[in-house]
Amino acid sequence: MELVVALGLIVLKVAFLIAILLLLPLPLTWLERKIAGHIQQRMGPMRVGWHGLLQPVADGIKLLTKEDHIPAEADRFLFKLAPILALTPPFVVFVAIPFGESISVLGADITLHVSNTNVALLFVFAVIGIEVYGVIFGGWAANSKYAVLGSLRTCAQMISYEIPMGFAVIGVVMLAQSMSLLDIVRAQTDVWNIVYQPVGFFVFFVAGLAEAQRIPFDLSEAEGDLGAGFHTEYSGIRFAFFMVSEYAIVLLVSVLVVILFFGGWNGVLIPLPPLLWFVLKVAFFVYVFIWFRFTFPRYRYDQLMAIGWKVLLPLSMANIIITGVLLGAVAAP
Amino acid sequence: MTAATLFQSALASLPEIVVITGACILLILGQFVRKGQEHFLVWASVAVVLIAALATLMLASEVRPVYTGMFIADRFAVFFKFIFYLATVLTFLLSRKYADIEGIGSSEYYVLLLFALLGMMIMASATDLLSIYVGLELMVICTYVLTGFLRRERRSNEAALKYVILGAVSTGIFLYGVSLIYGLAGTTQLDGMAAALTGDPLDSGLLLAVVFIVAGLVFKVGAVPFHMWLPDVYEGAPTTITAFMSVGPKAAGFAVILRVFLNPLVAASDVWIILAVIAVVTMALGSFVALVQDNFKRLLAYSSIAHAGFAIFGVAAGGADGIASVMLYLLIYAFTNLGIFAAVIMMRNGDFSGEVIEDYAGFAKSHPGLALLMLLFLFSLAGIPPTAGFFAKFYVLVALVERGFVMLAVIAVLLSAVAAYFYIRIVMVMYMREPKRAFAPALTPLVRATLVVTAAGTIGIGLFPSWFLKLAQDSVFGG
Amino acid sequence: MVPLWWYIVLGVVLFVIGAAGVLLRRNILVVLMSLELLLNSVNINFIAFGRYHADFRGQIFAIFVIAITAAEVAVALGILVALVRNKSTLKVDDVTVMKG
Amino acid sequence: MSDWICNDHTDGIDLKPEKGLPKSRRGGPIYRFATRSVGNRCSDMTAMEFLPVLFMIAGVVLVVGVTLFVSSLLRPSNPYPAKNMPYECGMDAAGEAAAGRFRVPFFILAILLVVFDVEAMFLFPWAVVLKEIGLVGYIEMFIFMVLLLVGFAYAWLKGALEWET
Amino acid sequence: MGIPLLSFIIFTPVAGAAVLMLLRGDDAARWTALSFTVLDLALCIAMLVGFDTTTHAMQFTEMRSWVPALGINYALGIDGISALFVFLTALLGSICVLASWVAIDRKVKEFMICLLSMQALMLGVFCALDLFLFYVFWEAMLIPMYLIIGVWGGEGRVYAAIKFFLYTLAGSLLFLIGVIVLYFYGGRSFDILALTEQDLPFRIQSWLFFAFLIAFAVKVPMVPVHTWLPDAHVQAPTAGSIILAGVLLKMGAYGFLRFSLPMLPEASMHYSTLMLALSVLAIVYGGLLALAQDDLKKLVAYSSISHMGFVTLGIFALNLRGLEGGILQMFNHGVTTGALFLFVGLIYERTHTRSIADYGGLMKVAPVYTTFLALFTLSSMALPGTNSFVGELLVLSGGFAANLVAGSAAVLGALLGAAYLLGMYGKVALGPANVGVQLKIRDLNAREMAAILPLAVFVLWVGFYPKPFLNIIDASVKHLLTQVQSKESGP
Repeated sequence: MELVVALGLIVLKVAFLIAILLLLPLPLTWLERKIAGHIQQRMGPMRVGWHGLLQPVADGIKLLTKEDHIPAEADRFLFKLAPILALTPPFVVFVAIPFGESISVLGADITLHVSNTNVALLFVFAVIGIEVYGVIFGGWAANSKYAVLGSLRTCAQMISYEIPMGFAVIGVVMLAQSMSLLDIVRAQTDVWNIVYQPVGFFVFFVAGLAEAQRIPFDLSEAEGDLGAGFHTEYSGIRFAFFMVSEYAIVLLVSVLVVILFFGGWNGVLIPLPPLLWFVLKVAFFVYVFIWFRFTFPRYRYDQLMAIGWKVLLPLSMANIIITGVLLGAVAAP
Repeated sequence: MTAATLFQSALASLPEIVVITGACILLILGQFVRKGQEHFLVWASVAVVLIAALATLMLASEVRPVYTGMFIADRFAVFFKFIFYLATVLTFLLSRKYADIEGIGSSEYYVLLLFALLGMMIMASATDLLSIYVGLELMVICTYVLTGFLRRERRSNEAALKYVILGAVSTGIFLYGVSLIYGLAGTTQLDGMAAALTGDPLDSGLLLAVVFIVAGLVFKVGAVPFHMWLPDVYEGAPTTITAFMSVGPKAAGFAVILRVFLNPLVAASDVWIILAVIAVVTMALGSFVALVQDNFKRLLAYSSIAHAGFAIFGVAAGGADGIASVMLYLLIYAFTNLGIFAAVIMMRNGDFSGEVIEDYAGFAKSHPGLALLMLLFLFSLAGIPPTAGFFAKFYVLVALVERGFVMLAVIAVLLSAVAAYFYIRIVMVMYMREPKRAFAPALTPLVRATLVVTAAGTIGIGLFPSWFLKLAQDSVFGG
Repeated sequence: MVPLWWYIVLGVVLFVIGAAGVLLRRNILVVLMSLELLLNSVNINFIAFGRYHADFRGQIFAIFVIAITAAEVAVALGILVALVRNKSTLKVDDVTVMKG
Repeated sequence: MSDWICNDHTDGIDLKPEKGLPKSRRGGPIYRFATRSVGNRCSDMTAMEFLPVLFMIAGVVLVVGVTLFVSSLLRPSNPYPAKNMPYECGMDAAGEAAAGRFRVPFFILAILLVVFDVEAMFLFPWAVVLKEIGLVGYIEMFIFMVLLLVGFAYAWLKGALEWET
Repeated sequence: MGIPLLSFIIFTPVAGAAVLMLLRGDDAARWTALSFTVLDLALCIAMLVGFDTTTHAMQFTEMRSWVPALGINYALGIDGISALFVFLTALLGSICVLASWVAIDRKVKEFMICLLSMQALMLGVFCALDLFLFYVFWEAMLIPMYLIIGVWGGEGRVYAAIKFFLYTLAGSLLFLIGVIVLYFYGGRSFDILALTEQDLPFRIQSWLFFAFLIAFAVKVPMVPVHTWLPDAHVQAPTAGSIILAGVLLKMGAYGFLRFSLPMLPEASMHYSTLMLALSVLAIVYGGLLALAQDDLKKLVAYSSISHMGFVTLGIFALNLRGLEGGILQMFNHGVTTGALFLFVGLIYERTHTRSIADYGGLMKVAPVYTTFLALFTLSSMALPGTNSFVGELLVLSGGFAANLVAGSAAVLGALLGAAYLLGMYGKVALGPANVGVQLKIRDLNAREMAAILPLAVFVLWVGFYPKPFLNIIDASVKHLLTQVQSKESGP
C-alpha cells in the first residue's frame, strides 16, 4: 500500500513537472517579446489578446497545424528522432532538482523534489550531455549544408562550454562536501555560495548562456549567416520541440544558478515562503537571460571558442585551486 | 596517507618524477624550438633519461614499497628500468638523423618517447593491477601515436590504427581478467591476491581470470595467439620506433608478466602449462613464418615474436633462475636488437629504404666494418657463441632444465635452429651476393655511438657474462 | 535487490557483443564503439564486485578505466582522421585495413 | 561526508589494504555469487531514486506522441520536389551535405572535451572528500591539475584553440 | 702454473686476426697470416717437446673463474689425445694459408681473418677442459666456417654453406641440452674431468648418449647425417676443405673420446654394436659412393666418410688397439685427406675443372705433382709403408676383436677404397693426355712444395716409425679404457 502511494506520488510529481515545463514557454515567449519590445522602445506583440497575451497560444496553434516538411535527402528516422532527443534531457534533468524542502498538503508532508540522489550534480551533467545528440542528429539527418554546419558548430560550442561549467561547480562541491543538490542548498543556509564562489558563478553563468545557446552565444542559429542552424529544415511541431527544449534549458540554467550559488530557497532578510524565494530568484535569472539577449551583440565564432577555452577554463581551474587553499585556511586551526 | 608517507613515496618514485617533469618541460619548450635546432631536444631528452638513471641508481640499495602498496622500488624494477633507459637513449641517438630523413620535425616525438619510458618504468615498479594498468596504458598509448607518426604515409597510419584497435581489445581482455580476479580476491594488490587466492588451484573462475590476464599481457609482448598486430606494426612504424618497441615495451611486458605470475598466481594455478604452450607455439610461429619474409622489418618482427617465445620459456620455468634468465635475456636482446635496428635505420637514406632484404646484397663488399657489426648482431640473435645471444639462450635453457622441463628445452633449441636459418640468410645476402647499387648509409656520429654501444654490449656480455648474470640474479624480486 | 549474478551476466553479454563487434564489423567507427562496450562490461564487473566486497577499489578502477579508455579512443580517432585525410574521404567504410 | 562510496566505509580515502579489504571472505567460484545480492550493505541508490527518471522519459515520449498525433490530424501534407529540396538560398543542392564539411578543429575539440571531461570525473569525488583528506590530498590533486595544465598549455601553444573562421 | 702456453697457442691466431684487421693490402695479409700460423705451429712444437708422455693427466692446465654463478671456468689443459690434434690443427693451419695464397684472390684479408679465427677456435675445442668453454668454441666455429664456404666457395656455395650451418647447429644444440642436463647431474659443474668421475644412472646415460651422438655424428659425419659433407667439401675453397677434412671432422670423433666414452661408459658399451654397425655402414656406403663419382673433390669427400667410418669403428671397438688405431687414423686422415684436397685444389686452380674425365696423362706435364699425388693416394689406400696402413691395421685388428662381422665388412671397405683411388689415379695421371687441359698445367712451384712437403714427411714418418705418435696417446688411451671398462662390471 505504501508502495502504491509512493509510486502514485512520483507519477503525480512527474506529471506536474511535465505540465509546467511544457506550458512555461508560452508565457516566456510572450515575456521575451514584450521585454524585447520595451528595451527597443516599441510595444512588442499587441494584436492577439490584451497586450498580445494570447500571441503564444496563436503561435502554438500555428505550429501545430503547420505542414511537417521533411527534406527529400534526409535520413528520415534520425530526422524524426532528433527533436525528441533534444526535448527529453532537459525534462529528465528536472527529476533530480529540488525546489524546496517539503510542503504540507492535506496534512501530509510532500517533498518538493522527485528524487534526491547523492550524485544529483553528476546526474545533471550526464543527462544534459545527451542534449548534444539531438542537435547533431538534427543537423546531420536533414542533409542540408547549413544544417550540418550549424549542428557542428552548436555541438562544438556545447561541448566546449560543458567543461568550464563542470569545473566551475567543483568549487561548490568542495564547500558543500556533497554532490546532492539538497545538501548543497542546505549548506548555504547561512552564507550563499556566491560569496565564496564569485568566479565560479561567473564561469557557470556564462557557460550556461552558451549551453542554452542564448545571445551573446547564439552562433548556432545565427539567422544572418546560417539560416537557422541545425534546425533550418525543421518546421511545424517538430520545430516547436526544439524551441521548448531551449526554454527548458534556460529555465534549468537559472534554477541551477540559484541552487548552486544563490542559496536555493534560503531567503535573506524578508521572511517569504521558501518556494516563493526560489521562484523569485529563478525568475530574476530568466529575466537576465532575456535582458542579455537584447543588450549584447553576438560574438564571432572564434571569439566564442576563445572565451570558452582561453578565459573560462583557466579561470575555473584557478578557482578550484584557490578554493582549496581557502578551505585549508578555514579548516586549519 | 600522511605527509611523511607521501614524501617517502615521492622519493621512491624519484626517477619517474624526473622523467615526467622532464617530459612536461620539453613538451612546452618544444613549442619554442625553431627549425634546425632539434638537436637540442635530443640532448635534453637524453639528459632527462640520464638524470633519471642517476636517481634510479641512488635508490637501488633498498626495497621501498610505497604509494599504499601500489608501487615498489626494488632491484627488480631497477634492472628493468635500466633496460628501458638503454632502449630509450639509444632510440634518441638513432632518431636524430632518421627524423630528418623522414621529415619528423616535431618535438612531440621525443616527448612521447619519454612518456612511453615513464609508462614502462611504472610497469616495472607496479605492484597493484591498477598501477600496472595505468603504466601499461601510458606506454601503449604513446606507442600508438608514435607508430602513426609518419602522418603522410598510408602504411604508418594503417599500422597505427590496427595497433590501436587490437591493443584496445587486448586491454579489454586483460581488464576483464583483472575484474574477475578482483571479484574473487577482493583486492587488486598482488600481495593481497596472493594471500586471498591460496585455495584450490583448479577453481574455474580463477583459471578463467588467469587465462584472460595472460591473453592481455601476452599481446603486449607479441606472443601467439595475439601476435597478428606485430608484423604490420613493425613494418609500418618509423624504424626507430620499431626498434624501441621491440625492446622497451616488450621488456616492460615481461616485467609485468614476471611480477604478476611469479608472485601470486603461479602458486595458485597451473599457469605454467599455459605459458609453456604459448611459448612453444609462439616460437614455432615466429621462426617458421620468418623464413619466408622478404622485408627486413617484417623479418625482425617475426624474429622478435620468436624471441618473445624463447623468453616465455624462461617464465614458464619460473623460480629464481627462471626470472633471472628472462631478465638477462631481455637485457641482451635489448643490446642486440637495437644494434641490428641501428643498421637498418642507418640504411634509410635519401630514396633508399633499406627495408627489403635484397637491398643488402653485397653490403659486405662496400662496407666491411658495418657488415661485420651486422653479422655480429645477427649471430647474436641466432644465439651462436661467443656473442651474448648465446649466453642469453643458454641461461634460459639452464633454468628450464633445472626445473626438469628437458622436453621444453629440446623444443626450444630445435626451433632456435630453425630461426638461425633466416639470420644466416641475411648474412648470406650481405656477404655472398654482388652489390646491386651503391650504399650511402646515414652514418652520423650518433649512429656510430649507438653501434659501438650495442656491439660492445653484444660481444662484451658474450665474453664476460658473469657480472651481468650476477646482476640479474641479484635483481630477482625480493633480492 | 539485484543479485550479483545478474551483473556478471550483463558484463559477459556486453563483453561478447563488444568482442563480436570488434571482430566482425568492418566499419571502423563501429569497431571503436564495440571497444567501448567491451570496456564498459569490465566497468560493470568492477562496480558490481566492488559492491559485493564492500570495497571502493572497484569504483576507483572503473573510473580509471573510463579515463584511460577515453584517451585511448581519442588517439584511435586521431589516427583514423590522419588515415582518412590521406584518403581524402569521410567514408570510413573504405578504410578496411582490418581484415576481420 | 557524502556516501558516494559506501556507507560503511566512512574512512573511504585510506587505501591501506587492512582497512579496505574484507577480512578472509574469499569469493569462490562465480556461481556462488548468485546467492548474494549486491547492495545489501549499501543502502543509498535505491530504485526509488531512478524510477522517476523512467517515468519522466515515458511521460515526455507520451506527450510528444500525442502532440504529433494531434498535429498529424490537423496539418496539411502537400510535398513536392522543389519544396523537399534542402534550404540553400535558391541554389540546387549538390552532393552529400556532409562531404568535405569535416574539419580537423572540430575533431581536436572533441578530443579536448574527452580529456577534460574525464579529468573532471576525478575532480568530483575528490571535491566531496577534500576536507577529510586534507593537505596531502590537496597536494596530490594540485599535481594532477598541474599536469592537466601542462597539457592545456601545450594545446594552446600548439594552436589547437585557435579557431580560424 | 708457469706460462699459460695453451692460451698463447689459442690466442696467437686471434692476435693475428686482430693485426690483420688493421692492415691493408693483400700481400701483407698473406704474409701476416702465414707468420702467425707458423708462430703458432712453433708454439705447438714447443708444447709437444715439453709434453710428458708418461702420464694420462692433463698437462699445461690453466684455470680461471669465468662465470662463477654457474660454475663456469676458463679451464684449459691437454692430454695425449688432444695434444696430437692441437699439433695437427696448427700444422694444417699454416698449410691452409699456403694453399690459399693465390687461390683466394678477393677479400684476402677477410679470408685470412676467418682462417685464423677458425684455427683459434679449433685449438680451443681441443684444449678446453670446461664443457661450457668447449661448447662456446665448438659452436663459434660455425661463423667463420660458414663464411669461408659461403663467401669464397664454388658456384653452389650458398646452399652448401647454409646446409652445413644448419646441420651442425641442429646437432650441437641437442648437445647443448645434454651438456646442461649433465651439468645438473654432475652437481652443477661444467668441469669435464669432474664430470667423468660421475656415476650417472643408465637411463640418463642413454638419453645423453643419443643427444651427444647426434651432435658428434653430424660432425664426423656418420652415414644418415652425412649429406652436408659432400656439398660443403665440394663448394668450399681448398683451405676450407682442408680444415673441414683435416680438423673439423675429427671433432666429432674427439667428442666421442672426450665425452661419450668416459662420461657415459655404460651407454657406450651398451650401444657399441650399434655404433660399429653405423661405422661399417659409413665405410661401405662412403666407399661405394666414392666409386661412383666423376668429380675429383667429391670423390675425396666421400672417401672421407669412408675413412671416418674406420675411425669410429676403432673407437667403438672399445679395446686398446682399436682406440689407438682410431686416434692415429684421425691424425692420418687429417694429413692424407688434407693433402688430397690440396692436390685437387692445386690442379683446379690451373684448369678450373674438377671432372676426372677432363684429365689424363698428367704424368707427362707435371711429374712432381703426380709423384706426390701417388704418395698420398697410396697413403689413402693404406698401403704398407704409409701412415694409414698403421692406423687401419690397428683399427681392423681392434675391430675383429670386438666384432667379427664388423671387422670383415671393414676389410671390404678397405678394398673398395683401393678400387676407387687407383681408378682415379689411373685416369688422372696415366693414360692418354687431354690436350686442352694440359696446356694450362704447370708443375708445382716452391710455395706449393712448401705446403706439401711437411705432409709428405708425416705420411712416411708415421708409416715407418709410428712409435712417437703412439707414445703420445698411449697413456691417455689406456686411462680412457680403464674408465670405460671399470664400469663394465657395474650394474
